[in-house]
Amino acid sequence: MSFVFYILAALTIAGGLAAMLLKNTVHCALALTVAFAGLALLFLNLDAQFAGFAQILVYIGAVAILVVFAILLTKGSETPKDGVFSRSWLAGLAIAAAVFAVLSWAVLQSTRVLPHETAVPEVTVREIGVALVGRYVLPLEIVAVLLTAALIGAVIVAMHEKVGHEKEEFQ
Amino acid sequence: MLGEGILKGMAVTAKNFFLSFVSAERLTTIQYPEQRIAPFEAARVFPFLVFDGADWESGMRCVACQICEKECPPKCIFIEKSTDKKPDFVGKPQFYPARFDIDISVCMSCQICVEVCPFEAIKMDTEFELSTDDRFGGLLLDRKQLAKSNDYYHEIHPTEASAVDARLAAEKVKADAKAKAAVSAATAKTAAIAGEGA
Amino acid sequence: MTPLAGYLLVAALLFSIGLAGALTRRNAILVLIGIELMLNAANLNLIAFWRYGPHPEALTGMMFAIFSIAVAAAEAAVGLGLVIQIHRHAKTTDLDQMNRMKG
Amino acid sequence: MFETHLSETCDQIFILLQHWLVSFLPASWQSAASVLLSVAAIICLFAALFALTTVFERKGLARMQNRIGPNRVGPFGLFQPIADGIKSLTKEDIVPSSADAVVHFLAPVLLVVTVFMGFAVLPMGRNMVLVDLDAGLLFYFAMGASTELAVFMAGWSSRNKYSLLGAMRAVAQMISYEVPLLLSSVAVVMITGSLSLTKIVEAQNQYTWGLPHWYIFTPWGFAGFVMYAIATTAETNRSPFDLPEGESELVAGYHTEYSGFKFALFFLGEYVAMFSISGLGTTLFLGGWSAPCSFLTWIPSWIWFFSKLMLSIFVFIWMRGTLPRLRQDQLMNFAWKFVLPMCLVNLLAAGLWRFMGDGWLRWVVCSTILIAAYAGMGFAEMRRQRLGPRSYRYAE
Repeated sequence: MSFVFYILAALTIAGGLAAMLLKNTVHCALALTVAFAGLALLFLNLDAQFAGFAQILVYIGAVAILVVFAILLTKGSETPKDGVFSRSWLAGLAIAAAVFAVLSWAVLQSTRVLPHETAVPEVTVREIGVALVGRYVLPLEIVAVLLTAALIGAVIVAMHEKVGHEKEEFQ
Repeated sequence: MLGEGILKGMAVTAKNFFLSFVSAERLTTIQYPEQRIAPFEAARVFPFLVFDGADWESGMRCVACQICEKECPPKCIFIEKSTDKKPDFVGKPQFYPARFDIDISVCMSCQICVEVCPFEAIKMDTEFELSTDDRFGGLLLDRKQLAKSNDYYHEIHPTEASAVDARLAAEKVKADAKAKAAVSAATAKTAAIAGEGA
Repeated sequence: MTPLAGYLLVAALLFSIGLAGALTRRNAILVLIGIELMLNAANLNLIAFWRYGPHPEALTGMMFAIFSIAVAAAEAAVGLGLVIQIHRHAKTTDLDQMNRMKG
Repeated sequence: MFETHLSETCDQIFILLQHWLVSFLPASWQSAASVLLSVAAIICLFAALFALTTVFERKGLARMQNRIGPNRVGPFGLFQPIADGIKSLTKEDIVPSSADAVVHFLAPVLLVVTVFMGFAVLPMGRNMVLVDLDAGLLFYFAMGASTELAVFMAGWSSRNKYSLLGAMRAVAQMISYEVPLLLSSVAVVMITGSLSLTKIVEAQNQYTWGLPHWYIFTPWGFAGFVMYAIATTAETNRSPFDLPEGESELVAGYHTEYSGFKFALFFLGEYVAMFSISGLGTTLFLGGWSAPCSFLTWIPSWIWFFSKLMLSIFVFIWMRGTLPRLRQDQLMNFAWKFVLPMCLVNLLAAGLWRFMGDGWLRWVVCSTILIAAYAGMGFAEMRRQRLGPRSYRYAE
């Protein structure tokens, strides 16, 4: 366990906690990007260069921006008067705590069988690319179809129903 | 073809770019404090007071009638009438301004004071470098600062000044003739009285 | 504690934070943020298992993570599109007030 | 023999200098010190280049408009950036009272940091690259994507409608044009077979009949370069895509509420982003540090890199001096309905080029596909009056 790991883990957890606890929604989104950046650095710390950069590109460059756009479009940055947590917050917290307890218990129980420090795997981007179009070509194609479907679906869902509105206004 | 206009426009700017190094007449810039262009004759900035002759105090055309003070839209003119009189250009005794101030930080260069002045005493100047570090005192011009000679007026607005001079001269001739007539009438009268008396 | 256990614990903590957020926040967008955090925690698990697993050259965990990133991006796009549409319809993103299915 | 040695020394002079300087330190510090030295050199170099470019841009724009430009401070106005720097350093740093002070402070810092990070993977000469990452191009784009967040933070934290509108415009524009930017670069990656920027340059550093194998001299490379240039102009918010800071409607866009040094940081960020993205374009399409003819290889490689970079900057300035600003809908239509389809067609052409082998046939096929796509799409767009000549209703 290196010093770098502790710093990155603290950064990620702090970002995640802030994203879930802060009152202002935009601050939550910005804290979320901190968590994403921490995760990307953890990926790099795990010698997964490609996944780390893809994480930054997709999450910080696209998902975080999408989230802040959605917040501004829904006027979500105004803090509601009756608190930011739902009525059943206690149950949610209890469930989350239970999940964490179970997961950490499982991890700590299996420490003996978990492998120790191993050699750094030498994986080039080229190998990832070859694997993507070789062994994993079917999932790749399915993801492509999924992304296309999601693209069209998101456009249709978020599109303004222009025709309907005009009709309403005429009547 | 799409993108044709962009290429044409780029060619124009490229031509400007290279030719501006070759031919100096393409450059439109005047390097202001060192190079200047002569002000246009019709240019007008702030008003000044015209005086005739050499001495500004005795030659001042203003008779302190206060029309300009009343007409001034932003009320930037302050006039104090004198208690004594001095002769004007035709020799008629007139009041003169004991105080004549224009606050050029208020003046809006509308030229109404010039339009309404019946004595051709206030005219528009072309001087524009009036900035000062004292924005209260420095921009309030008194009558000494405002007084400029008729020669200066000729220099900046030659056509207008000649027309004004011609009118004033005509007026003076008329006044002289009137005075002469009055004098001759008076002498005739006295002569008649004397004759009657005799 | 082995390095892998450390990563797994961080992932578990992040997952629980995301879950707690998704279950307790009122704002629909923040619920989506919580779900994103959970997905990311899973990604961290996959990458950690790939790094410390017996066959890193097979790239299984890495591929899982990459596909998961792509799917999560699609999920975020559709989910946020839905939230925007709901806000347009119900004028709120508060999940406690979205308690009827009638439009 | 001596001459080759001399040119070799000139080529590697910065590397040799770095090794010489580092050799004074104890062995355990040497690797860290050499990295720090390179980072400091990059930051100083591009900050100085930024200062010079501001004055050259003003002078160049002036010449394009038949003016003289700044010529008062120092000989030919060359000290103008120093005067500007002193001015912005001594200005009061104003933070609006309702602004989000922390985010407002972090935004310019984040912008400058992410923008400078991109230089880490750019090869600026033979062996002159800070880190030769295997996924260098991906790293570059990851850093480029992070600048959007800085722009959003700046706009949102200012609590000013102009800032927010400018930021939203900037972010929407940068996301839209990131797609063609990535797709035009993907063509290069497809041909080279590597995401490493040094490998991309090495693939172009070959000569046939004295002419280089730069990707711009291939049909798909030329089309890709044009698309890349359009996308970079939008990505760096330069005219004619400078809507985010369109001063006629938005005061100054997302940096309306910034003054003094923070504004200078935004200004620096904008220019350094321009340098870095021009450097990437040079690396991808213009052969990076390779010489344009085989008999010119004796000139040091870094001179070639920086002359190509400055040439790209000049084209940026030239476009700024020529083209009027687009409207928001024109900008978006252009990105999604013209540039993106062209990039996809270009990917197809690049794939054909890769698999058709040597010979004249691939030149004919690729050129035909690209020209047909360009002409067809251009004709369709102009027919729909989206991109055609303007009709003025009230003017004339």
